[in-house]
Amino acid sequence: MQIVANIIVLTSLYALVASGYVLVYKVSRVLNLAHGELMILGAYLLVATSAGITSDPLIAIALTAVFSIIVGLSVYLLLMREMTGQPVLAAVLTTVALGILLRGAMVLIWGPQQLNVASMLSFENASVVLTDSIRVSTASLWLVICTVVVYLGLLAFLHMSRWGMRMRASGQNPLLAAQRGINLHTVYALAWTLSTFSGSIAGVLVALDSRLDVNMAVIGLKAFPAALVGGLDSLHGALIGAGVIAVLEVLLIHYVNPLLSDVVPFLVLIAILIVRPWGLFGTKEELNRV
Amino acid sequence: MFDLELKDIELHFGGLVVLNRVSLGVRSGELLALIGPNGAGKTSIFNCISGIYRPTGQINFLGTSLIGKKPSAIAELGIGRTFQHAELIPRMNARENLLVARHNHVKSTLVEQWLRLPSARREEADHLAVVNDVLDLLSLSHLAHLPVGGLPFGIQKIIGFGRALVADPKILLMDEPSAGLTQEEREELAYHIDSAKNRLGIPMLWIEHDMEMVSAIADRIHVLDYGRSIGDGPPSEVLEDPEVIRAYLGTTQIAQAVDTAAAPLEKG
Amino acid sequence: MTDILEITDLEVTYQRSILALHGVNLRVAKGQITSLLGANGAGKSTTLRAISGFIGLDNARVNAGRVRFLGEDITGLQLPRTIHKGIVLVPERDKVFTNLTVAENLEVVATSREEGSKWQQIEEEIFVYFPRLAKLRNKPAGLLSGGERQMLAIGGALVCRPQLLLIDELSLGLAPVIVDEIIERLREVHAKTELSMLLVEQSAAVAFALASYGFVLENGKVELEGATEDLRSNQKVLDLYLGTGSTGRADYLANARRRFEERANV
Amino acid sequence: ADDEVVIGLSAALSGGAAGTYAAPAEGLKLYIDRLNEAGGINGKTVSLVIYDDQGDASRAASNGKRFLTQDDVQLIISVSTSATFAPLISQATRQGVPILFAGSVCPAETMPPAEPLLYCSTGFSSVHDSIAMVDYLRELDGDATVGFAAMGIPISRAGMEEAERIVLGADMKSAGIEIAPPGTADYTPFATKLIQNGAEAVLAWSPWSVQIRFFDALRKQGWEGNAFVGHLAEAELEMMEIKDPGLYTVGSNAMIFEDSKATQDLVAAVTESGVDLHPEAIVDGWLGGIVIEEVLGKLGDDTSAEAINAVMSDIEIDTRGLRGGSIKWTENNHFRETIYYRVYRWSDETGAMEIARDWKAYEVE
Amino acid sequence: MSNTETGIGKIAPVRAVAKGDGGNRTAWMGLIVLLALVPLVASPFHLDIASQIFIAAIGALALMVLTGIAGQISLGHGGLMAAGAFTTGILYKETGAGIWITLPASVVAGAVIGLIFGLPSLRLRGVYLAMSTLALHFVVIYLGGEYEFASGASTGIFLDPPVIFGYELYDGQAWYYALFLLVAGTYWGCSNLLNSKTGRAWEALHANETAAEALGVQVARYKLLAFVITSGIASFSGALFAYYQSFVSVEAFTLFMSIQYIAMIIIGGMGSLTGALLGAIFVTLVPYCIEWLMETVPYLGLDISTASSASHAAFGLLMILFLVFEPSGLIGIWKRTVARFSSQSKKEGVQ
Ligand SMILES: Nc1ncnc2c1ncn2[C@@H]1O[C@H](COP(=O)(O)OP(=O)(O)OP(=O)(O)O)[C@@H](O)[C@H]1O
Ligand SMILES: Nc1ncnc2c1ncn2[C@@H]1O[C@H](COP(=O)(O)OP(=O)(O)OP(=O)(O)O)[C@@H](O)[C@H]1O
Ligand SMILES: CC(C)C[C@H](N)C(=O)O
Ligand SMILES: [Mg+2]
Ligand SMILES: [Mg+2]
Repeated sequence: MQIVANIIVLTSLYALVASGYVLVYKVSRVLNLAHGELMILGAYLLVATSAGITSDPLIAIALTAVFSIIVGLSVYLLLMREMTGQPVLAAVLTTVALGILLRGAMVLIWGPQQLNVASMLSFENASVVLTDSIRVSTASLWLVICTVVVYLGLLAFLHMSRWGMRMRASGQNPLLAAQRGINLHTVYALAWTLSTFSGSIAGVLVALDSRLDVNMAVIGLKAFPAALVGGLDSLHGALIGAGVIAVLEVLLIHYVNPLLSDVVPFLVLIAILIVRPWGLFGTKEELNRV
Repeated sequence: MFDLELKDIELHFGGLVVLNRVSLGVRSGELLALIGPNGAGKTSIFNCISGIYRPTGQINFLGTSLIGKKPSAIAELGIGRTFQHAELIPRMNARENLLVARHNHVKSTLVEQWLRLPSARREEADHLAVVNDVLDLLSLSHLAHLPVGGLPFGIQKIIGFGRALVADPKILLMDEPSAGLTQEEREELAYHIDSAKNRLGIPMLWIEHDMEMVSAIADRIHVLDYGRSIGDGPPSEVLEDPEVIRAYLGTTQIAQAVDTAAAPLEKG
Repeated sequence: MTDILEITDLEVTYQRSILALHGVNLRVAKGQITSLLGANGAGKSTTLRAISGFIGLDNARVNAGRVRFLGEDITGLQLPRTIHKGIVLVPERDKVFTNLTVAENLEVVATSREEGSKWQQIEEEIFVYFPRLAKLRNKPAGLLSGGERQMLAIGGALVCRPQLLLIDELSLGLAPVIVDEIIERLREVHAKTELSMLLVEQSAAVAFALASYGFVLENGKVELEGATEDLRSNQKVLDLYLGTGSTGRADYLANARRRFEERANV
Repeated sequence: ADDEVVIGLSAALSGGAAGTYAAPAEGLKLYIDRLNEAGGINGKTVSLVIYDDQGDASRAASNGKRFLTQDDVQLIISVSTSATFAPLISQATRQGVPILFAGSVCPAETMPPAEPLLYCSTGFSSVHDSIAMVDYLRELDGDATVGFAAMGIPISRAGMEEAERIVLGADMKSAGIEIAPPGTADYTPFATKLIQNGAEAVLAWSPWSVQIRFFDALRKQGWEGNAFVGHLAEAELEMMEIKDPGLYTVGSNAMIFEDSKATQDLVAAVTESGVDLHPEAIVDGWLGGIVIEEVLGKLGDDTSAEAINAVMSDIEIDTRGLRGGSIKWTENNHFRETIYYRVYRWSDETGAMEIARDWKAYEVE
Repeated sequence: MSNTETGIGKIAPVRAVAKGDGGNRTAWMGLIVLLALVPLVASPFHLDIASQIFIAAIGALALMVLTGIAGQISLGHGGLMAAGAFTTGILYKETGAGIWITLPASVVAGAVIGLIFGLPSLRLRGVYLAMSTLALHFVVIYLGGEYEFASGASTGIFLDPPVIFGYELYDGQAWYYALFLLVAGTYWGCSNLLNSKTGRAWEALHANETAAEALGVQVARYKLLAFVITSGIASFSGALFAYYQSFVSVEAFTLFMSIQYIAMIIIGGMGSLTGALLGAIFVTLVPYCIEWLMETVPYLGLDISTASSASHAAFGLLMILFLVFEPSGLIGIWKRTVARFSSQSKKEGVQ
């Protein structure tokens, strides 16, 4: 039974991270390969706030949320905005470069050592007994709750608000969106902000649950197949994709060979994509019509 | 007998019936115009012939059935085609774009190409000569070295026409080749189409909205309306057919505008 | 009669080096339909896009000249600010959001404040102009035919409440019967709202059927202008855009052959 | 010049493994700087050329080439991941330049029968640590079923396989080896598996971050057994933060909290230098410095690589209280003849770190 | 329409505009002579950097053909190089095979892997394809790791210098010339291919698969061909890497490596073989340049590990600046410079 709990926690983690990929991809067709680093940056921001501004964990977390929004906005305004109109591949590479820059900068500021964020915040990551055979840590419980809330919020936003509709429209045809009076920069900035925000939540919770060092940015990479299996522009697809990958990973670890848990998700990803090239729920991109 | 014959072609996309039991045929040396409103399924017919769409029914070309064949295999049979949106390779120049269409005529092997052996070089020069001829013919030589991506759409369409010619096709399918051309260019295109037909004696299938051009050079017209055939015959007959007028030509306000110099709008 | 739009000596380059317009001068009178004719690559689309504003996507730039809208200098103003001023463009290609439904295509444009009933009313208005669209309301726009897309695009543009509507290639690739319908609809709209329009056309016939004044663009410059009646009788226009050359009615092959011969003789 | 010895240091100063290796590398530099300031050893000064390899093999390869072709070093020191070993070894041995692993894991090639040019002074070593861990575990609780936690890199897997072999050979039960691939997001599933397999004690030998996350994941599921991990650079600071008496480190370096003469000297040196370093983390680098000092002290006029190698292949180095006993290298053994292990843990009673078992000697065969 | 009529059969072969070898023959010859003289003056360290550039250049050329020309994005490049290195390493370790066996075997292994991992490209595009090639990386690394572990080579597999016609390829100069020849050969072969039916078919399917297919290009076959050929080359460069560095280990082939190769072709300029070379030079040199700057610029009070994280960050920053301010890549700068000069000289000619 513990396995089921493990799967749910891992699903939440991957889903929360994947939602960041989806948001940015949906509006700009850019795959943000710096998402893992931005996620970890969120956790480092928590370290900075709690060390420098306030020692109250709740206020520190709230401030971190605000900072992460500022980070997302600045990444767009200072960097990705410049890439509007460039080929998508160049934009993707820019995010790679951003990732390299952030990694270097984070080590420069916070050092290469692993940090124990929970103890810095005096957050006791107690083990919560759910049933006799199921225990999860407090932070993982929060992770699951946050993921649910973030997903409900994002889904409502995208499908029920007009800004959500604008994000979908801009993703499909940016030039026309601009010609219809939609401010692309607003839409993009919104996507980057939301994406960084949700990523930071994931980063903070992961750091609270285990430790924090820059290497943890690779979680971004592991959430990748999750975002893709579902379809890169589908939010609920990302949720299901995260589930698929998490199930695979946990079962492989438990019953087969843990070393395959790196390889198999990608192979499954290929298998699924071969059947459905745009992911389980992604929009079928327009075939070349001639 | 028909060189190319379509029988009872049906095509669906999801619930949408795009082609509904369409039958038509083209003889050698014949220019058949395919007309019909937007969305009637004209381009879809081309895509069925090219093997891009998979319809039910029969398509036979010079005795071979095209149904179930891959597009490249069909192209190899000698079916040349132009596209509604030109579909050139933007980074390449006109000459290279035309060379692409010689694809099936190139015999040199990968190794010969890789090492640029004399045999490959000689062959390349031959193909280049064919391409240069066509460029000359279409008065495109002066543009041949420019990347086509930056050329006006109209010129791209003419290059697209050249690309279809250069493949030595046994049949030519042209999808709105005149859209985007000026009157002058249209007249020249009409001339090229007509002379290619006479010179090569191959069947040609031609989608067109310019009725004047159609009546000037088409041998026969086939009319589609929302996936159905509603007329087939010589231009003089078809263009007078009341059903065709109702479904496609309309009451020709445009003709009025030209012929009777209709009064400008009241306002202003 | 006041001009809603006035362009003087407009120069536009693409990619910092390709000069697409060099010194275009044109005006659109308030409440009137004006046409802009020209061959391929003459710079018609570029002119419209320069008026409605470029975005970073296309590496285009206004180098010199002025664009004045309602007396105000809007040269180089970017999208979407031009829209807020009241200039809306229906582009040449890719004119609808294929992943949104017809209704969403109209709705996405509206400002956030226009909620509920007000929005309903706007939508109905568009469906009155284009009854065909009403039936397609919940269909993804990607499934519409060319003519339907054109109507939806015009509808979407109208929702933006333009004071000046720019339409690029109104009749490109549309069947005559559809062109007729669209002309009819635009006339209705114009009759009701006195909306000023600038139409770009290849087909002089269509342009003349709608517009009362016209400009002819050649190689990035205005070569000719005048009231529609005058243009219609202008020999050059007849030759170039109406195909009613010396033979009176288009004789495609003969005209072409004649030109080839002339060229060969030079 | 003959009065200068050029030593190349390739270290993971940045990148993923810097947490373990940057500090010892800095410590080594600090030691050498002090030596030079004091006028060098035996009239010779050391010129230390430092290149970052980020723990990455390709970078280490070009560092190696650079040391050998540009800087003409007489000795190479590695303070980096095992990924960087192969390129350094393959180049240096061909040119006859010795390599000292001082902070890097000790490669098997330094142990008997040792490769001629490879030496190791590091205080941890996957196989020997495993032996000591199992030995201590048996003292503590000989009936325990033991689980093993490794990381998916060869050196860590090799260590844990060896440990499992010893455990099985000692008639203890194994709960299996869990190997977490690099970049694992969540160690809980691995911990679940160990717990469900009935692990009562867990041995781990891998980068510190991995050992400790394994341990965290076990505790989060309410596991109450003892865990035994390698004593890496980060260990002391982290254990004082975790405060879990069930977490034991097994290694051969002394910890700073002991406040012995040796550690006091070290702390004083660091404080004096004004460099922002944790003394706890630099012990291996410091010892590397001591090794160099001793080797150069024995070096005659000939400062060539061969001469240095000759000295190194037969030397006994006093570890000055930072280790139990000395490091003795012979022709056949470039690791040490006897290795002394100490076990540390947090004590709830005293509210401080404690030595769970003092130096115990293990012969190296 | 037949060529005999017009007699224009003897026109010089077209020079590709897109791939632009950008310059005339004499310029190229001059460059080659210059490069051949380099080892006479360069230090061993500089020769080592040059050799690294050459190895990178071969890999970058392959990726440029696959991604820049045929339009198939691949993130598995590092994995392919690993495949080549491991093929060579394993063959050498297990059988002691020489370079005449290991290198061809590596090419074949790469080609086979390319074929297998090219198959998804028949269905997938863009980032989806990129991700599926990422799987290649993980699979190869997994298998390589298992081999290393199983064979007890936990520090990696060591290779002795290759022996060619009895001559041991070891010192920097010999490697320089050998790699230089191989780069030139690869460039020449690729450029021949691009100016032939095959290269045009790749460009065509890159622009529009459906249209290309209707023009008679067997899209599936040519896509796979692109994967097979470029994977063979990439694998070859991986084997060279192994020989040059005299070792093989999974840890040498990181994902970051694949990203660096993508960076090379973008920074160099998409679609241009010369761009691939420029990109390889740039990406290989940048870390050294940053390091050099940090050493020469008055000491900023950085301790060594701070300095190296700073250089890491600086690399990212530099890449960003490049992408933002010079999106057409180095080849764009090059072409602009050439254009400026030639237009200037033209103007002067008129005056
Ligand atoms: N790949 C496709 N997927 C879905 N629907 C399609 C597809 N191809 C064509 N259709 C639909 O089939 C119908 C016929 O399209 P087709 O392109 O054949 O029309 P057409 O006669 O060429 O029109 P036009 O004159 O505008 O080019 C249209 O309603 C179109 O939307
Ligand atoms: N994005 C672009 N980059 C470079 N040059 C361009 C670009 N867009 C247009 N041009 C060039 O600018 C000139 C004017 O183009 P424009 O599209 O305005 O012509 P047009 O009159 O609308 O022609 P058409 O009838 O083909 O639509 C042409 O020479 C064209 O090649
Ligand atoms: C256990 C660790 C010290 C192993 C080290 N990180 C390496 O890769 O070599
Ligand atoms: Mg069509
Ligand atoms: Mg236009």
